[in-house]
Amino acid sequence: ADIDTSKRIKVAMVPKLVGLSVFKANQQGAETAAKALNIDFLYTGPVTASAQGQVDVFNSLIARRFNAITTTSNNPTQLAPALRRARKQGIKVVSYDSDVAADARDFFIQNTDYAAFGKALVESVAKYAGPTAKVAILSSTPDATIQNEWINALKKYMTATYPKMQIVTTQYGQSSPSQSLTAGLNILQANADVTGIIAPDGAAEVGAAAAVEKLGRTGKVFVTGCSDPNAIRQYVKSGIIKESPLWDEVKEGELVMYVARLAVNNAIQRNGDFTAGDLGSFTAKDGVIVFSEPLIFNAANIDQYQF
Amino acid sequence: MNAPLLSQSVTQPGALQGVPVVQRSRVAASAGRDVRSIALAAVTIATVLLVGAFNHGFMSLQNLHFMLLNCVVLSLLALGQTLVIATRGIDLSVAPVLGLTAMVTGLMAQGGGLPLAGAFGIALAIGLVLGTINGLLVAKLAIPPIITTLGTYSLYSGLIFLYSNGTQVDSVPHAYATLGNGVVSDVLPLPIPVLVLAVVLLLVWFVLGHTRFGRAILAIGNNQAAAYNAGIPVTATQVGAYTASGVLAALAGLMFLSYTGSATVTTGTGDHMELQSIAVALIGGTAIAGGRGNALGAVLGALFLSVILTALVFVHVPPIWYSAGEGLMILVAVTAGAKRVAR
Amino acid sequence: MSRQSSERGQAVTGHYRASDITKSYGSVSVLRGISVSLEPGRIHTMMGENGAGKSTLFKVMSGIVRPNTGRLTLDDRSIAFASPHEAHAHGIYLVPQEPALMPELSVAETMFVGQLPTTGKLVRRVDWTTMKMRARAALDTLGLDIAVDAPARLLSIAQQQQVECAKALLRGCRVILFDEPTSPLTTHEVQHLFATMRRLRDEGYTLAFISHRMDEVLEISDDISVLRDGVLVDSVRHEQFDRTRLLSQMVGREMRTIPRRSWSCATDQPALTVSNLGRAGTFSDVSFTLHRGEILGLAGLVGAGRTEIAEAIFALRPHDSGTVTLNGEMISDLPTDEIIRKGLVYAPEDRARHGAILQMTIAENVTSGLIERVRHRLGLMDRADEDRIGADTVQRYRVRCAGTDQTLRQLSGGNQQKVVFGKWMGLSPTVAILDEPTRGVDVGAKEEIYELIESLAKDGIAILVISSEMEELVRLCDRIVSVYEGRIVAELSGDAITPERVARSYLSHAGDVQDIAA
Amino acid sequence: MTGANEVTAARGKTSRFPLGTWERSLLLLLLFLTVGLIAGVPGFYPGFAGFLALSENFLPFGLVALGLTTVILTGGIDLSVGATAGLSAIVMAELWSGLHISIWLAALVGVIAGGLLGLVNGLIITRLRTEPLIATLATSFIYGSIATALAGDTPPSGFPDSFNRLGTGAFGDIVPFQILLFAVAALLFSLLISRSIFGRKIIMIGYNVEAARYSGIRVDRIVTSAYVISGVMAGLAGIVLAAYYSAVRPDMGDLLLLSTITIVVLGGVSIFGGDGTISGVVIAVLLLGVLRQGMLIAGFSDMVTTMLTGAILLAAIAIKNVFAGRGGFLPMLLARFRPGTVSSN
Ligand SMILES: Nc1ncnc2c1ncn2[C@@H]1O[C@H](COP(=O)(O)OP(=O)(O)OP(=O)(O)O)[C@@H](O)[C@H]1O
Ligand SMILES: Nc1ncnc2c1ncn2[C@@H]1O[C@H](COP(=O)(O)OP(=O)(O)OP(=O)(O)O)[C@@H](O)[C@H]1O
Ligand SMILES: [Mg+2]
Ligand SMILES: [Mg+2]
Repeated sequence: ADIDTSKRIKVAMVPKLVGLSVFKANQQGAETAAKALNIDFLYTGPVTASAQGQVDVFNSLIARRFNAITTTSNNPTQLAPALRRARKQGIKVVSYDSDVAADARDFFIQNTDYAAFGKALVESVAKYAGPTAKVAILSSTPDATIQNEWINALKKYMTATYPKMQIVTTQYGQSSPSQSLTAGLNILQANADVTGIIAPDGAAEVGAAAAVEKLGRTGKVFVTGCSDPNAIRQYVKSGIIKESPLWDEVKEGELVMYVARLAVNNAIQRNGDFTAGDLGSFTAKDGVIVFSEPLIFNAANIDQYQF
Repeated sequence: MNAPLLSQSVTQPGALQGVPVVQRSRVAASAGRDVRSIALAAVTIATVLLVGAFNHGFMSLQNLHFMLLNCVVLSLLALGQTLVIATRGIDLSVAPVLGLTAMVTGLMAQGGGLPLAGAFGIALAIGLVLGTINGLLVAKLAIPPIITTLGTYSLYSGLIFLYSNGTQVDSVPHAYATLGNGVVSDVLPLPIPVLVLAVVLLLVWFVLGHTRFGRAILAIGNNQAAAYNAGIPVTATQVGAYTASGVLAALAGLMFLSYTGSATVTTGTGDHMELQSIAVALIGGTAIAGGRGNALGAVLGALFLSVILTALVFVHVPPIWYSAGEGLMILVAVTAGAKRVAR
Repeated sequence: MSRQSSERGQAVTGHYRASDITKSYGSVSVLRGISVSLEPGRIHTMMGENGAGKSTLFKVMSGIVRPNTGRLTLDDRSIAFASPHEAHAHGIYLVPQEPALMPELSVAETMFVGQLPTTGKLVRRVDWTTMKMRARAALDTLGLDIAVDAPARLLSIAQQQQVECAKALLRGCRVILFDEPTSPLTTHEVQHLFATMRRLRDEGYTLAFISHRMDEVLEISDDISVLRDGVLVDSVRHEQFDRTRLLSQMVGREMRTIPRRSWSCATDQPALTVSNLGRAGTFSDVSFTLHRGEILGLAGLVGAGRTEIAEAIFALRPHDSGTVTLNGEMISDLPTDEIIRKGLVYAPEDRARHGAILQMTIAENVTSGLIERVRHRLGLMDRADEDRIGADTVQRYRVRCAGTDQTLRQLSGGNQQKVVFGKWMGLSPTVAILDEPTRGVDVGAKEEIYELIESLAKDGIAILVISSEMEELVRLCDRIVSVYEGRIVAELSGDAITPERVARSYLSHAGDVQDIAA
Repeated sequence: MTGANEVTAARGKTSRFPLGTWERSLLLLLLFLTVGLIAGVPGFYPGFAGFLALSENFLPFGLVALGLTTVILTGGIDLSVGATAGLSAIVMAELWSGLHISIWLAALVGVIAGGLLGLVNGLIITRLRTEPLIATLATSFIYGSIATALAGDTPPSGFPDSFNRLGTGAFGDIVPFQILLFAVAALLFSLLISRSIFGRKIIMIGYNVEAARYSGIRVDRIVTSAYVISGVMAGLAGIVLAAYYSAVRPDMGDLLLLSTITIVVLGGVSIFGGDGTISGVVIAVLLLGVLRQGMLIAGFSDMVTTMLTGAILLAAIAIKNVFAGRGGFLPMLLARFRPGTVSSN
């Protein structure tokens, strides 16, 4: 690769909160890439999923003169002022996974295209529960940005492609394993006719799958959603989750570092193509870089992914 | 203790006429049965019947089963909380103790195949140590309980991070899953967690109601100075109460892990289980000012909340209002009781 | 009198001695080399002014407070203890003035707290049956008809003290110290307590006692010691009792005892009129009129409802029926602060709980009756004014203190009472209700308070005195109204006011007049 | 019993004199900490204005702490401050975005809403005789629900810059508006608690409710007002946070609760009521704020910082107990006894 790595730079990765596997997978990839790219890498974040915590971390990074901050946001708008301040001081801001306000970052690495992901979710239910399935949605919180994007996308796709499919209820698990499990149980008990659960959140998908297992509805209710393979492996194997779309989070983490490096080098345009080492080439459009097509986990391929 | 009483010859019964006294006949009226538990049970059953009448799924054996299962973890916490509150204390650190136990045992089970017995041992150790630290801070350094456990809340939460380094537990070995989800036997389809809870409840009920330790807890909650003057080992008893709370929280952590098969850094704290457990203990009839504790009430309180929260789903209340419903029920339950206790 | 008692097979006699006890708090010397000797089969009374150190001495002797120097010996064996419980183990028990029971526990359990009997081999569980039986037996022994199953919070103060006595017996204590047990009790209850004490004395127990009531002391004591400023000034045996001498020793100057006064400033202008005041289950149909310059007494047994009537007048408790008029104005629907502004004040009987804020300073307590009077502007206070008011009060009522910024906790009970009194009188009320105004106040200060009450009456202030001290009522009142079970049952005035007739006026309803004969 | 009676009106240092021992120790600690951080942590002092701007990150906690102090002084507690802050901010934002009313007017309504929520707390506590802990716990759930419902799936954001300056702007580009606001609030509270008649009543109630009632204080009214004040301050903090983020979220106040209780207690306010000063709380706000910002800039993680805060809280109160010469069992008796139960004789 022709990336200039002569000058050592400091790049921080700030997840929504430290301690969730999803973000650890990003970290794993980022660390690998950082080594190759001569980056002083720091993984740090708040203890709870709060914007205040993230802002505190950003402020400290600004004070410590980091060259680039990469982050997935708890809230697109709340983080903006702090990140704008960072940009004003010449710090490059790269968001990934969950975006911040467009003018508060230089680049956004979108996991997958929202429409494509919505489609993947609906298809993984339709294939097993049929085109007339009664579907429940189990999301994280009512105002979770990315979940809402996906839910909107899947609804649009559902109406267009499977008009007979029906969403009977939408519940929230607050990203908490226990609340998600309880919500999953309640969904199934209160709506006996549900045959598919779409749970586009890590804790929610696991909770929904566990609920199906506990109620002995394996084979009758199909769960899909969005979770890292480690968390859902057992349910994929037991057939509760037939397909679950995601993307390669490790590789995504690598890309984040590439973009950060290129941004600091001023070697990347807000519109245009660029190459990120082995990852191949990507296209930035108004600063948005779509990382990949959805990667569908199923019983056959899931063991290839360990994160 | 074998005090010689005055010789009976000087007895002059009935010398106190004219002075208002607590007559012996008042006993029946004042020796209050456990009104709170009866009321809670009644309201819970009424809710089940009412919602069940419109939605048969609600009264299905399976749903009842899960409403019961759902309250096991909270019940365990509330039982510990009951002991502490009865001393006129409070334990906010139950949530991180739960989380830490779930995390430590979960990671060890996941990685090294820690046998279940080992997990129990580790949980016990964590609960003992962390609970005792709370107790010592309260009893020896005289830091008010709410401040002590607020401080250790931060510290113990930090330990979860230090230990896990941010990873999470996604699955547990079969033995754990059985502990969390199995039934005692096919003949007796009693869920194992419910059995565990029943045993713990019986134990706490017995300790609080019928042992010197339990009575010492109540005596301290009633009047600490008088308890000290009467020779009750105040420090040891207080430490004991916090230790018990720690151990029960750790057990709750293990049950949580077994039931959900998962543990994250925010397990316990993320759901504000400390506040929930306090609410449940108070709903159960334990006095926040200490001196009165009700073990059965605590469990019934947790069951009541579990039933109410499930009922909200069945009657199609929008999810946004669940926590409002919970708040309202806490308010109603506690206030209804306060009225009864008030003079 | 069986002085020796060896029921435990030992030569326990219970001769309890304290020698050269000193105790100081910081620079304040409270006890300065006190030696007393308590003998078995005798009741030894400590007298002395407020703050003389009586309670502190008892606390030292019962393990609550550690002395700086000094020695305690029981039957010539040196003993020491670090806690009341260890004192109990040595057979020494202090019945505190305000007994510390466990409100939520049963009477029986509160008696056995710290030493519940247990049963069972494998698991030791509390033996409720034995506990109740023995509690019952102990209460029966003292002739107390108290339900052992009832929650302790239902007990009256008198009952609580008696339960404390029973606790001492249960713990096998031979030395029982009573710190001012009689001040919250009525004459009748005092007699009952004394009966218990005499009974214990005759059994050979060693008893010590504190009281400010001279008549009581002369009646019950076998020995009297007088403390002044932390020094034991005299110790006399029964044969040598001399009222005047005791008084002057206590006060350190000549004391005159004033008999019932002959004058009266009572007018016929009504100041406070209570008509048909009632509250279901507490009191009913209470009517009386209090005139300017009059001192009216409310007599009755504990629980008669006098305090409740007063609290209802002061809007601290609700009432169902009736009216209260203050200087021609209806006040029965006004809140307490309005009533205070209209010129009625109420000094409650329970000083520590209702009368004073122990953590606040003297000055702050004095102004707390109507903080608005130190308003400066914009709702802010004038602290200088507050200090001045505080200092005035300290001076006028001779509060023994180091400064107006001392917290009330640091004052002795009697001095606290003076502050509370000053708090209310500083508002220049037209009507004052004084509930047990001299409870826990020493003889010297008591006389001062009596004189003060009289001077208030001379100024035309109407005063309602609720008191359980017969002497006090007789000494002070122009007129006395007796209350029995929430109803007014008799009224006495002028020369008809004698202790016997006052007692008879309410006890005739209770049906045991003979008890008061002593 | 004479002799000591010649008392002058001059009083020594009273318990609520502006800076007691505890406050002075905290202040000293704050000074050392600040100097140490400036000297030892690069980036902590990026110039005077930048240094002052650090306070924007924690002063909203200070606003809440002032209100919470009032409640804790009465012997109560308000667990709903976080939810109240969130709901007030949402109310403001929804009025602004939904009804298009001026942001400042909306902010005013938001603060008033905070006061109303406090009023609800106060009424529940005084009328229903519910324990403050449980009452405000319950209302925090309820307020949280309402905030979530009002906010919908995309809470409003992007407030006018003039408004955002309340959170991030600075007077003369040097002194942040937040500092000015906090200073004014602190001064007012200081007067309120230590100099005003209302404050005196609060303290009387905190020490001994019964004695306060017997002194003619309308306890329920004063207690309710304390919760209203707490609600107003929480509401104000919510508005400032909204300006700071230029966005709102129903759960944006969640972090406030535990931190502010820590601040208030570290500031020397007794959790049992009565005891405490505003100056102590103000110093504690700065101390914990500076500590947190300093540690983060020094490269410690959020988690370590949080742990350290907990440890400092415990150590401080333990030291306080020991220094008060009341270590061991006695202090507990003193501290835990509500006034009436201490035998004074
Ligand atoms: N803990 C304390 N700290 C400081 N001074 C104290 C303390 N306890 C008692 N004192 C002081 O010691 C003196 C003696 O108090 P004590 O209670 O023994 O008096 P007393 O004789 O019982 O008076 P009273 O008749 O009013 O009850 C008083 O001046 C009191 O202020
Ligand atoms: N039947 C009863 N049994 C037990 N306690 C009672 C009973 N009646 C009243 N008491 C208690 O006795 C105490 C004194 O009652 P109250 O204040 O009505 O009487 P009082 O005439 O003012 O007595 P005091 O002489 O103490 O002023 C109160 O604490 C009350 O709760
Ligand atoms: Mg009375
Ligand atoms: Mg005394």
